[in-house]
Amino acid sequence: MVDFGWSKSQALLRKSIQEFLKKECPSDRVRELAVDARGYDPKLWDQLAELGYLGLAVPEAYEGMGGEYIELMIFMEEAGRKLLPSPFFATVVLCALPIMQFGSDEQKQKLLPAIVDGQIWTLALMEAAADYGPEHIEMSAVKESNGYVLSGTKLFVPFANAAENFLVVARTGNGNDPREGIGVFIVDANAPGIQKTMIPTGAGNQQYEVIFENVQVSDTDILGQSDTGWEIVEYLLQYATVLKCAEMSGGAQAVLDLTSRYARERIQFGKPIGSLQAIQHKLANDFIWVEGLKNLVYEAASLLNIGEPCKTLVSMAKVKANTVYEQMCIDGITIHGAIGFTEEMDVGLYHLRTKSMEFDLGGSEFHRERIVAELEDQVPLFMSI
Amino acid sequence: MVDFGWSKSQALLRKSIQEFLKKECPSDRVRELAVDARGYDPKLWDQLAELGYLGLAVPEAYEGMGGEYIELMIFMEEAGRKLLPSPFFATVVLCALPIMQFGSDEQKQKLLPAIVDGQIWTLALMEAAADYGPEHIEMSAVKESNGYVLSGTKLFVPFANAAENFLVVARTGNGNDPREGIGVFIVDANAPGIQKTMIPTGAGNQQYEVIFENVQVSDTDILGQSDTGWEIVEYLLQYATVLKCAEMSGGAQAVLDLTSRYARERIQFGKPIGSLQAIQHKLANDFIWVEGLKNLVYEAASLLNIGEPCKTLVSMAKVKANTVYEQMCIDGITIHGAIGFTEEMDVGLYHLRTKSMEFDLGGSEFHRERIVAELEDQVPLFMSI
Amino acid sequence: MDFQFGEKERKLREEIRQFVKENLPLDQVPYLEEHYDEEWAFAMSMAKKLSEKKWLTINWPEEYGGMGASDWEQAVYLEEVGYWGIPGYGMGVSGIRWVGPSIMLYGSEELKKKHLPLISSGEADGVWCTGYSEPDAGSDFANLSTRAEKKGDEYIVNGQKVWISAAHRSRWCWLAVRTDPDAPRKHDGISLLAVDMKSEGVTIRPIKSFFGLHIFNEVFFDNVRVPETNLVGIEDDGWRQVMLSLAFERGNQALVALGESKRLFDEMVQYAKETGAIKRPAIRQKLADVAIEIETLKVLAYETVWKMSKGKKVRWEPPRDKAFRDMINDQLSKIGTEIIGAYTQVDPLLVDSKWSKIQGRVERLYYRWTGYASAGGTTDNQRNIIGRSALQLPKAY
Amino acid sequence: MDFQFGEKERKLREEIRQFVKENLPLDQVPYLEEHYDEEWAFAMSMAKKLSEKKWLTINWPEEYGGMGASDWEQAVYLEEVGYWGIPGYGMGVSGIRWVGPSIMLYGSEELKKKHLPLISSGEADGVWCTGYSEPDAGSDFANLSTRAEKKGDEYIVNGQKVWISAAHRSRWCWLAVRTDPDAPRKHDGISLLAVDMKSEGVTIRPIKSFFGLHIFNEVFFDNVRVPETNLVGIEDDGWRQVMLSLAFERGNQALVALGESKRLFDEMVQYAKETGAIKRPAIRQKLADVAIEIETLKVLAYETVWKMSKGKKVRWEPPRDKAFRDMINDQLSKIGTEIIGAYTQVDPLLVDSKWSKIQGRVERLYYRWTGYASAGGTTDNQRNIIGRSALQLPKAY
Repeated sequence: MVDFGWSKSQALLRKSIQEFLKKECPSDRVRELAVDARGYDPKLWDQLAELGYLGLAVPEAYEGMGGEYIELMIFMEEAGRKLLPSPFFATVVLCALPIMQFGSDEQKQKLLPAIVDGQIWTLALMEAAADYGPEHIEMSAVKESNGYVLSGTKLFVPFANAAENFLVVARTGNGNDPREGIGVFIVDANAPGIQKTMIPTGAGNQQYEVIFENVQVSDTDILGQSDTGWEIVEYLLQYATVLKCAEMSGGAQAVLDLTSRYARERIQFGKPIGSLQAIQHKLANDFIWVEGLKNLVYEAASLLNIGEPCKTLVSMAKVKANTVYEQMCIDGITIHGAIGFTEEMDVGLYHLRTKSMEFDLGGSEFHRERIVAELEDQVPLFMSI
Repeated sequence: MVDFGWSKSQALLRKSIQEFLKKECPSDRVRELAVDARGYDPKLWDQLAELGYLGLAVPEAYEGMGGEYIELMIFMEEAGRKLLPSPFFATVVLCALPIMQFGSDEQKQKLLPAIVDGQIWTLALMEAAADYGPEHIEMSAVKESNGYVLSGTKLFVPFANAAENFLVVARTGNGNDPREGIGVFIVDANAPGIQKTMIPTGAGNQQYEVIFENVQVSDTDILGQSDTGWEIVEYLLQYATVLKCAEMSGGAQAVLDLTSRYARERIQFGKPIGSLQAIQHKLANDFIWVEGLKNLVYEAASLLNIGEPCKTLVSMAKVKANTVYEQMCIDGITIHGAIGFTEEMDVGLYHLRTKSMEFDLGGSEFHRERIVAELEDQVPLFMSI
Repeated sequence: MDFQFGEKERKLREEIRQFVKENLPLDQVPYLEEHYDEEWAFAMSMAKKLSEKKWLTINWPEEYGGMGASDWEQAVYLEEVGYWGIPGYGMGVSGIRWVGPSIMLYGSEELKKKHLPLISSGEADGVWCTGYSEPDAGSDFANLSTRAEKKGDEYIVNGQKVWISAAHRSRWCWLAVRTDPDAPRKHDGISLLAVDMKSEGVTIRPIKSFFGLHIFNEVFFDNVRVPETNLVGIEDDGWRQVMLSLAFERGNQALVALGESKRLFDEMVQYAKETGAIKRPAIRQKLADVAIEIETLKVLAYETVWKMSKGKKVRWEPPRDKAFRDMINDQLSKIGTEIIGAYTQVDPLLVDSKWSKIQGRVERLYYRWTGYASAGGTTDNQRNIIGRSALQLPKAY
Repeated sequence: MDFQFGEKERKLREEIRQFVKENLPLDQVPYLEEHYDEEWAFAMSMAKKLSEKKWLTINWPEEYGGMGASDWEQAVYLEEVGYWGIPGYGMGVSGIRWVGPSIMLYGSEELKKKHLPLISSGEADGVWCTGYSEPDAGSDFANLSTRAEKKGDEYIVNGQKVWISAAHRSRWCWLAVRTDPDAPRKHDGISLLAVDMKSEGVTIRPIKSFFGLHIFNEVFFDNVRVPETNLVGIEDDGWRQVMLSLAFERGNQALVALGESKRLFDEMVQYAKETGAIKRPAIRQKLADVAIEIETLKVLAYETVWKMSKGKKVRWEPPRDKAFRDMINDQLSKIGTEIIGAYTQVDPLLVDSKWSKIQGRVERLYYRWTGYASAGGTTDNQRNIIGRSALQLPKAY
């Protein structure tokens, strides 16, 4: 039955995460870590491992907590609310999830416990086109006797410097369909031929260019089949995307909260600025949009959680997240007035981070196109009964 | 030198038109004519002829006033303000202007004085696709010994029932370029084989379907060349479009005026509703947009007036007119509240007429495409000095 | 968190679709505005059929002719009603939605016995309209001045009401009157009467919309005699009673709109596919945006239903859903006009003109939504409520 | 009605373009924010060159180092400045735009002789900042409390100013102070001082933007001694004088923005052509919309210039143009981020990173415009002014 409520254990989990982040990740910590060379706090990372959050959705067989996907969503929503700077998404979402889904039993045995224990991973997917269509995977993986040789350049690889291992998406062959002939490789981040350069970003969120020059990978370090790797990317474009949406939804909620608070407290000409209709109605619209986003993400996460296919819904959630989070931040800054422009207010911290998330796992145009393609394929309900 | 002012004679002309329409075309007259079988007032039409408005821009050699194009714009702006229901646009803009531009001296001698005198004309251009690309002209004009035989169906032909003559755009041949092989024919509205059916519209603004079945036209009744008629359409897509924009701009100004007045006068909870920021700011935005539209139309009209090419600017003005007039009406209705929904208020009269004008001479999508096509062709200024 | 319907609701949905298949022309969207007399007649014939299924008053207790449906069953029913455009489901709206429930709550036994069966069985005599608004009492409802004077065992009613939808279709009027003009506060001294619209002295004047649609009316009461037994609830306690009745109006109204939006969207997409418009750059991405907004309306409306089903108090949720619907209507109708282009100008009241695309539904929504938006409390009012109750902002002016 | 420039203006435009070709790298958009010291140094070197052309203070009378240009010549100059991004044209903005003209209007001969040449010749000592805002005196400027006490032939200044742009680049501050704290109305008792920023007791604290940009500053005055000869105009008459000075700020400011918007738009289109993005459905039609808005800004800004050139009073025109610019900046920067996509996240303060597209201009505008919008009076304030002066609506809250 449709149910917007949380189970007791889910509510408890959310509360623990909130309390942990409130203590360990105040906004000044976010500011510090944005200019930190590592970009995350190893102590906090260790705590995340100790508290079991890194293994939240990893089966107990691999030393995880055996939780559900939706619990990861709760974590990401709270992480987004506090802008947690950490390789959590790169490691747990972009790498552990696909390993759980597509890895051989051997791979899972070997890799997952290390992740649960705190090993950092990341995904090298995007290339110069900075887009998510399979036609943009140009990095080559050439078959040799004992494995593959990878060559090419990946962009916007998060936390590449901290990662011990990469998942690398590369082209093993050219079919008629660009989705064919793609493999996902497990690569030691310190293998010879790998060169990492930090891309300086506004958010200071550890994005890298990673150049692969004849990097050797053994046959056993392929996730899934050497030519069906696109299904792993497609899996990420749904399961990871919704978690990114949760992160964005949490952020949007936080900006709405802090801006509403400011509108209640800031007095101008003798009364709170929130009593001005221009401001109150802007916030009311923001509220409607944020509520919509939040519930859309819950719907998508809840369906993915039970393995119900919902590709279109995921794309809807991402477009919504992209649009709402951005507008919420712009309205937030505007409502704060001049002070909102300064580094002293938290609203700018969020504003500076939306764009990275917007284009991560597909911008609005990309996802709208997926939605319309689906509409084109469907017979409408009124013609089908 | 750039000058936003009007000459004395222009200002006088505007004043005369305003006074005439204020007296002869109050909003109740507009309501009556919307359900009138003819859709216009023959007496008022005669007055327009007598006062010389029909020949405003027709050279004196053809019994016109010898005025400039920009004076026609002033007329259309005022007509739009009062929603003047009449075949003025169909006759003077869609037919007389191209006859003046492309007609042979003989044709001009024969046709223009009649128009100045009150003969009604209209243009049969659009077909089932209801779009303005040359590829949508499918009506055939087959060459025979003494002339052409026209067959096909035209849609949304304004005042077809009242018109004594049509300009008909038809295909005389098929080239590689759809703009080739198009002719514009002068056709007696009562010629055998012509069948007119009124398309009932919300605005009651006399739109017709006109079916041509083997209609004979003589060789002398071609405007311009038999295969270069598209240049006449292209001429209309600029010169007629800007006059349509002026009509829309006048309408938008009128709705802004009457809505602002309502917001000043309507008291709720003890004060004028215009003191609510939600309403005042909506009106302020509308004001900005209407001011922008107005001046954009002036710019385009002023350049066309001196024969300066400005295709892109014309398209800009039309998109702006489409967008602003619609939004102004929707905001106008919303600000009026429930009463704005009724037939008693004038705002609905305007709202009901925007859509016809929006798609007349090209919708926003069509004109945006023309703008971008131009951008694609241009070398940007910063690369060209 | 669960977004799957239960077995019961799924079965009900199937049943309704079966009913639609058997009773409605599938190739045509019935015209829910009921502007023409034939449409009203057809709607009333459908109301009878819905009544036979116990769906007409689906959430009423069985003893009053309902099926005692849960909030979720009612939600499913209303969503399907909107999607398939089942005429007659509303029967003038007032009777089913708040008059019946209000009479159950505070009406006399006599009123219950008389009116509830008339409504739930889809009778013409069960059609009600509601007389709240007056020329000087719009948003400021307590300002009403229509007077009811007690004379013997009757009330003598004099005054004028406005914006009354379906008055010309109704047998009864749910009328707010001033019974005590000397009450110290204007919220006091108001009462509710059930007024027979066939009474002498009742005059109805249609208020036509700017595109000719007849929904609203003015109603004049000139010495109309109303038996005292037609007083609903307690004399002079009308303000509180009306507030209670308004609560019945709130929760589920987004569901019909959701169904309607979905249907129109589906029709638009189908039309765009058939005409190739779906490939047009200006159309394509905007269609995706509307699809997203409709899905968003769904989760918002469902959340509201869920809260009500759990007995939670809803305050800003219905205004939120209402404001969002207004925004969707704006967006949906605008993109619709872009898709059908010049055909938008065809008379929006025509259903079967050969030039009407998608049965004229796009134009109708386009011209209609602003008026409907105002009628249900302006979008700005919704934002004021949200600002105050959801965001704890001070009252805004 | 005429939209063609005269010969004089056309020639000036050509001359400026020639100047640009000779003095600026054409393949790079100079960085007008002057965040880095080298940028400031380059800007000051350009200011010298502009001064040689008499363009720096183009509208000043020739006796004060200007060329006595007409409103239209100035408009052409500023539009070109914006398009080509000519650094140094502003020299901290205050001096050229209102300090100089204000000193001409009500400054002493001594002040005129000393300061006007410094400004018009592009000297480092001609760089000014303006101290109006205080923590409790933002929109409500008359609330200011920075105190200047007359002691002998000096004023002793104590207090704090905020949102002072270019304070860290300026030799002089155009400072509004309270000279009479006992004045009955808070608008009275305000004066204007020219304060040497090198004075003892002046402390500057940068206010960094959330993305690290340093434009604004707080400035603290701790017993700063200012010679009485540095009083500008009449003591206690500062409110009226400031209002007069603000008028200098109003008219032409849209022109630079117009040029900047055009340039960024041209760059975006060129990038979209080179990358093929211009063929993308989501981009294509939106680019047309921005082109339209920029053309609209042009006609609005020109209309304002025309009115000023005719000596007409402008009231709602500058707020109209300002509000419209804010809307364009929103739209232009958003479509820009869609075009450059994931590259938007590159540090907006970088100009020559290999990952910065269009020299980072899109990101910079995207993050910058909201702050700039607030600094010049919020967009909402502009709407209030328009509502009252153009639409005669009552004061809104």
